[in-house]
Amino acid sequence: MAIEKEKLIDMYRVMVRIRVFENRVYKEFAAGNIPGFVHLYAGEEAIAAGACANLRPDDYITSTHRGHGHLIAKGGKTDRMMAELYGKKTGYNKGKGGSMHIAEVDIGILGADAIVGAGIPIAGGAALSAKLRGTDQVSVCFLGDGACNTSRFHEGVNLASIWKLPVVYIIENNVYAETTRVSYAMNISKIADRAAAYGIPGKTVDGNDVLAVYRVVGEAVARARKGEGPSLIECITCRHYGHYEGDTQTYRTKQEFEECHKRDPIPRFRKKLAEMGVLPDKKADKIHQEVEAEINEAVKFAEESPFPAPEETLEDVYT
Amino acid sequence: MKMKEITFQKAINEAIDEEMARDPTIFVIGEDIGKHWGGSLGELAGLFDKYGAERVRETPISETAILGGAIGAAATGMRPIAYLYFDDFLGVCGDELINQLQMKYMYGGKTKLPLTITAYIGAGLSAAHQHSKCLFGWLMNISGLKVVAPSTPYDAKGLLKSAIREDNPVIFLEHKVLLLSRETSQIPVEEYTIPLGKADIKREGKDVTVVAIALMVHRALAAADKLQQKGISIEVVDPRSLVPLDKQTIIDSVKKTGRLVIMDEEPKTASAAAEIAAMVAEEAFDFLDAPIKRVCAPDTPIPFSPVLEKFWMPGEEDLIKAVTEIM
Amino acid sequence: MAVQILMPKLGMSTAPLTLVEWKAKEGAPVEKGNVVLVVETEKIRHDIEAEVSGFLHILVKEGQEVPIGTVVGVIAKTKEELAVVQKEKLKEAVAAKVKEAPPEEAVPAEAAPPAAEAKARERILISPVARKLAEEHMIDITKITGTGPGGRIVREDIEKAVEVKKVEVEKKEVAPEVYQGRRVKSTISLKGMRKVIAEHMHRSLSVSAQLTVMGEIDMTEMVKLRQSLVSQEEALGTRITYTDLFVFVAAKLLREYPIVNSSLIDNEIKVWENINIGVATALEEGLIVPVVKDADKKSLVEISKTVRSLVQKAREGKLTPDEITGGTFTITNLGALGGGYRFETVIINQPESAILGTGGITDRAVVRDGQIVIRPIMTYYFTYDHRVFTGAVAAQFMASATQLMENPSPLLS
Amino acid sequence: MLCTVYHLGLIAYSDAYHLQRQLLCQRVNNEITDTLLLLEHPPTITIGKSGKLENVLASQAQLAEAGVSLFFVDRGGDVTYHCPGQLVAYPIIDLRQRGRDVHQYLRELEEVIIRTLNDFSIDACRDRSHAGVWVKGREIAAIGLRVSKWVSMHGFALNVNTDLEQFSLINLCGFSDRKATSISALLSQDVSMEAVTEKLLAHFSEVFDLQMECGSGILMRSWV
Repeated sequence: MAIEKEKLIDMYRVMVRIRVFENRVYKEFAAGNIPGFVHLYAGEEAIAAGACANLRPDDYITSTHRGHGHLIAKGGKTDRMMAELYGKKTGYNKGKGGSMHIAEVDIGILGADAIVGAGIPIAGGAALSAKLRGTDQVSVCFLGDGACNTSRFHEGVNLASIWKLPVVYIIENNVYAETTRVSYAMNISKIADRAAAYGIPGKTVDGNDVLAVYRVVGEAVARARKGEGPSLIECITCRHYGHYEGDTQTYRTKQEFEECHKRDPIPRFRKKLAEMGVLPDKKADKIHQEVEAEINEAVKFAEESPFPAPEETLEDVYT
Repeated sequence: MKMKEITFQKAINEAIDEEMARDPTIFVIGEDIGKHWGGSLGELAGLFDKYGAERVRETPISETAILGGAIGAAATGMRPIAYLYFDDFLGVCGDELINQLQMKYMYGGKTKLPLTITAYIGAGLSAAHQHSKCLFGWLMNISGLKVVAPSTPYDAKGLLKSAIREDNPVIFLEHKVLLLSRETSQIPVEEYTIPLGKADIKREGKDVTVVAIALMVHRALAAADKLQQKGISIEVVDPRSLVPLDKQTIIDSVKKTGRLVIMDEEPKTASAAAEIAAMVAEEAFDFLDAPIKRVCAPDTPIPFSPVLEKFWMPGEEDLIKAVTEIM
Repeated sequence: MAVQILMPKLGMSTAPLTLVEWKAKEGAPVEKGNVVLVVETEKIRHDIEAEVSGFLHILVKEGQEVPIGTVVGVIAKTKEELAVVQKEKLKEAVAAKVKEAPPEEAVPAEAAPPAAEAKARERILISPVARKLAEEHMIDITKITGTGPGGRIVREDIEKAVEVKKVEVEKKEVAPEVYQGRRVKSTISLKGMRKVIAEHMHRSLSVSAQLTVMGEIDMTEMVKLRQSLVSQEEALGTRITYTDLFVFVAAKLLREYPIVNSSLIDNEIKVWENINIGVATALEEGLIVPVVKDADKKSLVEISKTVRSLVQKAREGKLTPDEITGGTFTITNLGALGGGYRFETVIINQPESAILGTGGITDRAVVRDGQIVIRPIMTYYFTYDHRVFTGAVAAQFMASATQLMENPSPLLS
Repeated sequence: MLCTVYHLGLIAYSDAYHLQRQLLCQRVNNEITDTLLLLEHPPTITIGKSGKLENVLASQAQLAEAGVSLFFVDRGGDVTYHCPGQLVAYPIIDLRQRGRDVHQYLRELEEVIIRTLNDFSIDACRDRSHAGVWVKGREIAAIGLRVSKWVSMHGFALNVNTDLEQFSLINLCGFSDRKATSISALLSQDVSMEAVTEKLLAHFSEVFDLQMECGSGILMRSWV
């Protein structure tokens, strides 16, 4: 089936926004303007963009410590995200959460999470809630290959499958859990094979091919909306940066980096769109300029926003 | 005695290295402890190359399996060091912590459990709520678990060696700020250990006893200098291990000063500070010359923004204020 | 074997007691007979002493209410034993049986009159350690301004007050220039031996019913006797003094009058088997009474030698406690101090029941067989405790003494 | 058996206390007979070991102003108020002679007071829950004792013609609802200390089976 033009361009724009945002965060963090630590999504944009293109604003996602991409794709505003990274009052979490905890429940973002795998049961819970409330909302759980080895994975996926909860598990397999290669951490070549153990569909796709992701996730989402239960989708990808900023990445070879960059989803998609005649270079460049401007604004907003007042530490503990 | 300079990070490294060389039943199990990082703050650097993958066992992200596995191995003749990363992650293996570690007691003393858990603690890096907690009070309340929280490289090495040799479960807490600090202390070149349950008087004084834990020891010492100028003499007691707690040293100090302030980097309610205050009120009431004060964090999760985090963490000024209130 | 410390039954009542205070810390050494524990019931505080010496192991904490008969602690004979008892799980077992002492028994606040409440708010602030000190030193805290936060009375305040008190006490001892209208030459503060004597004498008067019999003894024969004894000084190896002779005589008489050689203790008269005669000896700073033990079993010469060495030691201040205690009768020869013909009273050396004072020997005109003759006369004053024996006994005792000294020949037989 | 009585008149609490300590030691060593100190205290509040400062209702300033002393003491009981017009008795009694029964001793002291009051046709009684002597729910005599090596010190304070106003300074024995009374108040006429003392000595002698003998209070005072 054909995807309408606007959708394709939107997906492209989202990918670019993520990329520019992350590259900028990289700079600002290095410059010491962003405290704490950050985990960058650059290189994996196709997954967030492709997946979220299937979602409605009222659908849910749970994200990870590497969550900026998911948030932008689900509709997060880059200025308020950047402000949160800066620890400012205007940030999504009023400066209380930072990079690893950004959330905006109104647009279905149940939050990034710094505890690996924590989102698995939470996404299940959101799906259960939708089921109980009789809506057709879907809950998408982004998780990394590392999370697949935590105890929560088994408990969460199994429960969702026996209750046919409307969840889509999207495994972003970027080959490394921090420094640990997936090949060391598990004994199978395809994580999607684990779906069989729970009696749910499992597919492995090229996570750097946004259209492939869009299609596969689309099927899974449709299945979920129909009340046929969860699906497990493994997206093979790679990160341009280290586990977190400051990671020396001694565990990755130069060659790996080159291959990773060869598979960069953005130039790939741009080329494809040009071929399809959907997005001529001029238009594409314009998108890039617009996004650069947006992110500049976001940084400006973050820089100019005030820090929270110290006493605000005591607020929001209980409602 | 021949001495040498050493950082906190190196102290941890040397302690584990020396013990592993001494006792072949010791092995480390945890995430990212392999050759690349050697622990995410590098404190295990070189051990993988020296002892190999068999004894420095990298795991997937599986806290439950790490702690559970360590318990199984400890109960059956090995002496594992479970590298839990951030103590915030203890929640993931909460059952192992509160229900399984107590094996020795539950089995009527039939097993011993020579197991050391190491974990990072503490705020100060804007790591936000899921990577900044100390959990002292929470851990002290877990029966059957000894809790150690050193403040200097010297203490860290001596205590970690004792913890590893201990036949009971010990959790050894390393404050991130101290682990990343370049500050060094003098330690003997020869091997040494420090027994668990022995407090250390980091500074002698006569007016007020300040019991401070881990990073707070350094803030207390800094505050003590300032107070000295005001003519107030502070005695800084570092318990070093919270379980077992060296009550006598604390009580003796209170008998001398008549005043007690406890500085503890965690929410005040049911904290280590609360326990120490209660203990002194119970056992040395007649020697108190002023109410006991607790300088702790507010009862909130830990915020990310540096501004908020600074407000949340107990600081020199908070201590100085508390002390002057009771003088 | 370790000895248990039980919560005592303080008489008939079986009400539980409150364990108020351990006088020794866990593991500390305790002395037999010293107070180790203070308990309270109703409004009575009661001290419990250690039955044996050893090391204390505490089983029940202070402030708890404990049923009678509960083992609250253990005294281990040795450190090793201590280590053992400390290990014993006994602790928990007992602790479990003990319920926390009930909190405040006072009626709920709302029942209190509002006026009282209003006042109560300005309650006096004093720190625990300060309160303890104030009690130990009997400090009136209304006279103290608290220097702690919020005017709390703190340790330092009490310590200051204690200092002040000390000074005042010393001031009291050093009398002012003019004391109640009389000018003071010098003041001898009642310390050391003087204080002891003063208290001793005064106590003696206040606790016993003392009467004094006085009279004269014709010393003609005694003087002869002594002269002959002195002439034999070489042979005897000692110069016999009158004091020696009086001790010798008294020893003989006391065997005939056991009641005079007794003490009244706890409404019992203890009649002593030993006859230990104290010899009052004047010293620079006062008076001391070394004792000639078992004088009745000693020869005159032995007595003489003993007395001499005791007096010598007394002057050099070398008397051992043993040499000045255990007396059953006392002789004070004031004649030796140059006392002439005079009568005075002497005070019983407690807890004895009689003392014999002798004056100087002076030539006096006396009547013998209707003739006025000159004889060496000695006065005596015999003070006795009327609670122990009557004047009749006293009179008889002195009559015998007089008879024996007026013809002492049997003395030497 | 003999008991020496000393009439010390008005004497500061701390002086009387030190005197008791000395006498107690001497009694323990059998250097003296049983002893009874009869005296009055200047306005003084005493708080026993278990006593709570909350039961003193006046501020420190108010007390100082009123010239009331406040001592913490090593006897049982909570808070007690002393002042002239109150007959205070401190028996230094050797309980080794009396079956080592401190409860019995306490009851006998109460008996002495009750009989004394009866002589003034006042019907007084004990309170099971609370040592002391009571008349119609009001406390007329407070008791607080300490026993060391089986010899007693401290004792009781009987309100003869006490200024009862002053009792508002404290929660009597720690009770905010208990009131104090005195012989004079009950008979609504002044009764002299001497009269009460005389009766009291008689009953003391009778209840404890002691032959009372008068010692020199003056000399005794000179000790402190």
